[in-house]
Amino acid sequence: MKFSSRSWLSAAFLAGATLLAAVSPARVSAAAEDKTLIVRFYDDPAGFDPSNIFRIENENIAFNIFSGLTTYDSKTGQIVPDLATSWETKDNVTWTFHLRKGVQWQKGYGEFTAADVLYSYKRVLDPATASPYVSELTGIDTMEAPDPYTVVIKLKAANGGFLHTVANYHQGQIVKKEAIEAAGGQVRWKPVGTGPYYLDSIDVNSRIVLKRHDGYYKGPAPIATLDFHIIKDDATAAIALRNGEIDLLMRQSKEEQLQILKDAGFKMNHVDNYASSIKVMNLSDPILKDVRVRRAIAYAIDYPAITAAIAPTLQAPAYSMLMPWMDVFSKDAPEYKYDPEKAKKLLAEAGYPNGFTLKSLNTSAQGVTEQQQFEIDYLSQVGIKMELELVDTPTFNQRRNKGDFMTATRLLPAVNPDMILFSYLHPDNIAPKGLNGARYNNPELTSAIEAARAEADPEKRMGLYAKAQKIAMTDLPYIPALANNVYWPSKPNVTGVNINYLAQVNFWEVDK
Amino acid sequence: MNELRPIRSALLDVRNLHTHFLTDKGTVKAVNGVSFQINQGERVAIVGESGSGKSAMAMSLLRLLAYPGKVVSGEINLEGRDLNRLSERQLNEVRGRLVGTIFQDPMSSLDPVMRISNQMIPPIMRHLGLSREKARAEAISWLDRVGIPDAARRIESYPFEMSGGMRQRVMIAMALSCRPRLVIADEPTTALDVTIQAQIVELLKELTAETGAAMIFITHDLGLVARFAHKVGVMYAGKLVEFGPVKDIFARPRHPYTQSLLDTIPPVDQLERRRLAQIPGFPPDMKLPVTGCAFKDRCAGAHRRCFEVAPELEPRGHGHAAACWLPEGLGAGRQMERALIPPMEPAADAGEDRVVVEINNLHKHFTTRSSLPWRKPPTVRAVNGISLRIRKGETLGIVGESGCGKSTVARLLLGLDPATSGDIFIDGMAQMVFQDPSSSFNPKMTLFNIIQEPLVVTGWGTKAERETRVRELLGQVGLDESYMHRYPSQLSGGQRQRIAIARALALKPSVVVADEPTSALDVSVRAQIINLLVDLKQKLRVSFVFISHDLLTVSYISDKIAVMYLGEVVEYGPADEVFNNPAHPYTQALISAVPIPDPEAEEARIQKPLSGELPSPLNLPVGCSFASRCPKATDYCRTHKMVLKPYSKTRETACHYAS
Amino acid sequence: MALISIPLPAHRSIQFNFSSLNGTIRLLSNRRVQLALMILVPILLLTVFRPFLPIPGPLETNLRAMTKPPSFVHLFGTDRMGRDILSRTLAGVQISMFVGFAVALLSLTVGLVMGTLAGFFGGVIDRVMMTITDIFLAFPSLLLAIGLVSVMGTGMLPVVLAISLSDVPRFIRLQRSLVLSLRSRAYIDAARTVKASQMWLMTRHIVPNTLAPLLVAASIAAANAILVEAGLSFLGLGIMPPAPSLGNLIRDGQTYLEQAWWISTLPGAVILLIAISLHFLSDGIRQVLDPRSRK
Amino acid sequence: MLTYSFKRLVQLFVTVLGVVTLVFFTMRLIPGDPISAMAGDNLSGAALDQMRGQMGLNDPLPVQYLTYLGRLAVLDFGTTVTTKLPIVGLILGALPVTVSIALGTIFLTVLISIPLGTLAAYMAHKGNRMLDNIITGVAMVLDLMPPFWTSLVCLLIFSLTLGWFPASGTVSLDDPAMLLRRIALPVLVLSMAQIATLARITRTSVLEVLNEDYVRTARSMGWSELHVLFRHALKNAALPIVTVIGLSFGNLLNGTVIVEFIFTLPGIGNLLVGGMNSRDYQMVQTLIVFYAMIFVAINFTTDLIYRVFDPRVQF
Repeated sequence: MKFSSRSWLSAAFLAGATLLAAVSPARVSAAAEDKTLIVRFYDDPAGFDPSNIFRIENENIAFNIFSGLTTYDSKTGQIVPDLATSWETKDNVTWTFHLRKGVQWQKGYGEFTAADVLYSYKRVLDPATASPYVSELTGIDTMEAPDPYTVVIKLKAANGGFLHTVANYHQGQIVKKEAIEAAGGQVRWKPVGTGPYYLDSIDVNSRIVLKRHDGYYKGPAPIATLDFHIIKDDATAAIALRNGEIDLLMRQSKEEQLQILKDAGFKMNHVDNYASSIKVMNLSDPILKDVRVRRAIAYAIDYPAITAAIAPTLQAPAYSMLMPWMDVFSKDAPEYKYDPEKAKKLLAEAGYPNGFTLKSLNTSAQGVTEQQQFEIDYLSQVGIKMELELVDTPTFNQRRNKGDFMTATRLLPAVNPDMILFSYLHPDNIAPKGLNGARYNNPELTSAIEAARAEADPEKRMGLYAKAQKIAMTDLPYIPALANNVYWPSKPNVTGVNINYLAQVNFWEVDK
Repeated sequence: MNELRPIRSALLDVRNLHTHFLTDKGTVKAVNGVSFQINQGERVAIVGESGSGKSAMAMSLLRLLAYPGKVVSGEINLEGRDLNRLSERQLNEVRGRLVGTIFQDPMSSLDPVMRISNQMIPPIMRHLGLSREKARAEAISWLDRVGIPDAARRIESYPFEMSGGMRQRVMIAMALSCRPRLVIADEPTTALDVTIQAQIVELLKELTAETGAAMIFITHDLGLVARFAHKVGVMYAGKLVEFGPVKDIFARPRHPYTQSLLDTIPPVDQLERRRLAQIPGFPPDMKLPVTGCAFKDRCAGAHRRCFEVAPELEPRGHGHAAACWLPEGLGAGRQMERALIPPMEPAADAGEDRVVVEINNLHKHFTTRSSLPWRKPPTVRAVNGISLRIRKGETLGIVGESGCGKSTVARLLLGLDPATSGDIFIDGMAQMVFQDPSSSFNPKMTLFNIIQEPLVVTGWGTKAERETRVRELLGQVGLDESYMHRYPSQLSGGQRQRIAIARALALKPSVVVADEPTSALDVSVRAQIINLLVDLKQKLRVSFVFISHDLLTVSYISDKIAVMYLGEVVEYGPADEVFNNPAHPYTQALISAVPIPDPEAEEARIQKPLSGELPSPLNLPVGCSFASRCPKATDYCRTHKMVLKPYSKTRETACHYAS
Repeated sequence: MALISIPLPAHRSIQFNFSSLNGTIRLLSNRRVQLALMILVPILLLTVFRPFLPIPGPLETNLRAMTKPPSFVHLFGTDRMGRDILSRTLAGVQISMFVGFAVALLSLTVGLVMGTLAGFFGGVIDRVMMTITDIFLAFPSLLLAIGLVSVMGTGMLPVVLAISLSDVPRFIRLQRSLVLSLRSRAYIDAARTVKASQMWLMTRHIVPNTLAPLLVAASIAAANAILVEAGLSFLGLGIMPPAPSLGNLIRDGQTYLEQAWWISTLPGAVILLIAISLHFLSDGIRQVLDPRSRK
Repeated sequence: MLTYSFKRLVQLFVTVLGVVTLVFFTMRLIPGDPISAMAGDNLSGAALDQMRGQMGLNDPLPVQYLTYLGRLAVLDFGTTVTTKLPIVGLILGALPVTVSIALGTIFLTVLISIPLGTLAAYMAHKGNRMLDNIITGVAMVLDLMPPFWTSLVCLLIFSLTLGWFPASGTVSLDDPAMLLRRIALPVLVLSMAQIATLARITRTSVLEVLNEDYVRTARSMGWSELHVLFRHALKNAALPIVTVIGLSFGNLLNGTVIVEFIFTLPGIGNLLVGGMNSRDYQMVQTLIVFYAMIFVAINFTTDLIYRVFDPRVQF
């Protein structure tokens, strides 16, 4: 009796919504106004199926449609409960999650239960889904739901970072079986989640409209409609904001436009140090395999000066692969401050007193950036001739994934420090299979991170991570260059734009 | 008679007209003080060579000059109004209404993208104040009068749907449609075939007589003048040098230039061939100031006074005036220069008399490619069964209207196109001289390279030998060796044609094919080239195939003539006989259409221009191809094809009724 | 490029002797040519002698003089990295002019050879060649550019190739139509009556007479190439900085338009001057070549 | 006419086949494929390979080619690689934007440059080169400004300072007023680049016609210069003008990448760059087929228009 149960469910949903609305009078008045927030969206949307979503702007939409068992606090970046109200583990192997009750699916798909969690994870694991995030979940040994509000997951090996895996991000986002099946081949365009907003309509060329999910478990969001307008050019987007055509500018990445907007009195919502940008050193290269050469490069470039010169707002110097706000960040790792004399000395020791040619693989999407021009300039002062190989983005990605380069750049966008260390430093992930493009393999470090992952004691774990960071920064397979800041300028009346460390905004918090 | 006193009834009185072209390189004084009068209904011909300013003068009358031309001074009194003082708007009331104009090239003088009706009717409505319907009826009646068949329907045609002759008729209808008092015709028949030319001239004559319009007729063809004009003005270097009644001018020319011009024309009577008169030198550069008589450098009778003071147009009696210090011009002296051409010496031995070119049953069909595989492509039979023989040293003239296939024969003879069927035997090699001297040379080559090209290509001699040969050839065509390193653009038309001949002779060909070699040249230069060809023929015993529509020239230079019509030879025989006693009705019509530069003779001739035009070669008639235009044609002609048959001992003709 | 497309000029039969001194003098006495040279020659001289001018090198950064407006020290001002715009502009002229001329030369050469063959031999060769040009004309040039950059990386060569490839079909067509109009000229017939070889006809009679209009087209193509390179730079497909092509300079500067107008405007003005003078040059050549437009 | 249509059909077929083959193999020759295009900074090689196998990109090339041709023959253009949307739908969605811009640009260009060019020609014919030079010069300066630069300047002036036109907003045929306001600036920028070309061509061909004999004939019948200019000269000068208009219309329909990018217009050029950047083979190939058809269609239309202007043109 599917029909009747469905109508019953929607009746309950309506009742729940009315109840919630009654509880919070402020929200009622907000709802009555039916506010619309117009947000700049900076590229063509590519779909919102969690199993194969990619690119931050799409992920940000999905972040507001779906929920995970856990999520990230917008301000601190710490893991906080979402669909799971609490969890426990003793050994980082068996994890028990207690689910929130009464959570309603969007579009009348009923109440959220443990079965949805199991379905979602299995879907990612199913080879037919061909999810690129499958490796995130392959560590799961068994999953079961002893009751509709409990999920027990047993891992093959201890993983202290598992809460990141089940967060509201990629594979961690929970989907509804019925909705997936109803969408058929168009899952990416028909997302149904439990988040604060649902997808109302989409025109892939020009706009995405999200509407408030009135049955959201935390209560309806203040803004009724999120209208994302696609504006690709940063300068045009700034003009649109100054013209008052949009309320919120998702990501302004031109320093000079930020200056203009700041001077014009717009609100500069931002998150600092969201991710670090690193130079990947290919250790199979005959020159770069010498650690002295890598250190010389690190000493030769004055990144603080570069950031101060070209993008004091958008960039900051970075001294580690991990960001200072991460819980496992260690201050104990070596730092490489600008010292051209030391660089020259190291080069001479390594047998390159007259320098060498450093080929740097880069994407041509931005042309040659000012940063790269500065790098060339600095390196030339110690005798290193940096040559840029500029290729278009798909080619760049392909070559970078194959490890076909001498040096290349990468952004490390992840809130899970464990993930960063494993992906980039563990020998199992050496390119082309994984992200370890440096082909770095130091057993000492490998054992440190493996042990850290299994370690349940936070203090000991921290020690192991500190050790790993120290080794990594000593061996220097990746030279940290810059930390990136993300800016979402808005009109002054827009409040609650808290950009998390995944560069996403939880629109439930936003009002105007 | 007081000839030069303005007659009160003069329709047009032009006084001291000056027209300049202000170019970057200096002011060209194209018209340099011209005065004349035209009476009602009078036909005045203005003759002169290219550059004499005759067209600029005519265009100045209505201020139709294009930039940078400008009427600088003078009076143009039309019925008492000075056109030169009218504003552009006032002049627009005169243009078309009081003065109609007929231009030279009918192919380009009508708007190609506009129907005839749209070009003809609005001016009639405007100038005569008629309603559209009445104007239309008027236009149709004019088209009818100029001989456009089915005028009511044809008025909706586009110009490209008509032949050149038809377009010129339309032009005439347009010019006359608002009943102008004066018609200016600027070389109205130059671009047309001789038969059509005759028709048009007759038409103009009739219509102006009918409407009482006066006419200014610009031409370089003295024959036409004789046939057509009441009065003649001869222009040289921007001035009228002689003006007077046509008979008087032809009978007793007073100016040395007029006299020389008349002598350059091949004589009609072929009893004895004399060399043509030549006018040495070139006309003066109109940008430079001229002191004295402009003709002095080319005049055999020039004396000191001619170099100091320019003679003005002075009356010579009987309404005749000339601008020369000598009362009789060259006078009796002019006849003395012309030498008799000795008849060709008989061949020294039998071999010298052999046939060098033999053409047997030659066919050339052009098939337009159709891209629809299932559709049969149409075929044009450009040459349709021709047989000819040319002996060594003999000159064969081929005449016929454009489209008769004479140029195709030339190309086949030269091996430029393959024949569809039939044979061509050439003993030795054929070379060619082209029509248009301005486009027949590679502009990037020096004359030396142009002349030696055949030698280089065939690997003839060493470099030094080739140079010697080029010098020799230049000598043969009467050009200085210093020309060797110039470019074609630096030569005059006549000089270029000499180069073309030198080049053609380089490999000592047995036959030289000359396709209209003189038609682009001025009268005086034409005479030089004809004389040169005659000399070469005598000296080198080269055979020539001389292709032209100019019957006078052809009959003058040729030993034998072949008359072509629609790809066939209709008459073939010795030049004198064919010209003086044509057997085929087509030949007869052609010859009667040729204007003779003798007003007395012209008056005596009975004009019966050939009617109609050349039928399309796409669908040839079954019988005699000329039957559609032949005055003698019978039903038998229309159904039975006639082939070339002996007519007399020396001649062949293709007419059922020739004998 | 779809970005900027300047069709090649309609041509007429043009006769002109470049070989003769007379022709050169006529060309030099043309007012448009004079104007073009008055702009081009000083720019080129400055470019050539830039290393000897008392200005910083094009790549020299100066963090003490960032984003300075034009002044006596920096005539064109400085950019975000404190580099002297004048110096960069002059270096950019060098690169851009090279691109322009390389494109013109390449398109001209290929167009000349292919167009001559197609026009002269006609028949199957012609039809195949025309089909190929059709295909290339229907092929968006941007795609070509992206493809080439993907294969070869950014740099001078792919840029020149990408722009040339989209120009070549036009040149082939122009040359073909020129050859067709010459093929039936009397002097070709004259050479054929002495059985001159096809090679002789093409090299002696046809090609020399098509050079002039092709040169006109080439000078326009050169101007166009400089602009297209600028467009490609905008899309990240052009010459790579810090080597400053004029396109790069404009692109880099255009985002600072509100704060520092000089960064993009002044190099832009130089591009304009060069492109205009190239157009004047082509106009001048055309006027000298074509007596009809000389009135 | 039948012959002509047959020819054009053959041309269409050959061009499309050639272009499709060319683009098919070019796309696969250049490095990078849809999967690597999707990879950002956090997808590993193994994850990508799994997706690649799923999409059948590991089949031998000839097999892929024949499969593609087979689907093309039944007009199955497929879906995009990354977003799985029907490609025909995307193109049809982008087409109204592009067509509006192209039509607007052509309209504005014709409106400005034909009178301008005619005036310049008339002046030149009268020997007044001053005005001619000024007109030609100004048009040339407009023409030679890089569109990405003029676009931004236009935005700053007309959108930001004057507030006449919005810099963003949905473009749709359902809201014509908005559509007009949104395409106004792009049309202006694009027209700038076209005006000079068209004005020059107009000038040249009108000047040529003014020297023709039939213009003199018309004047000899008492028509004023203005009448001659518009009744005779323009119509006769139309052929080269129509050719240039046809060409630029074709180019505009092919999308104007930079302008679309800066003004955020979801047009055809946007699709091409997007398709290329995501190595969306199917999308790029389909667009190419579309381009080839536009190319042939424009040729065809130009010829038809020739016929209207010049009755001498026969098929």
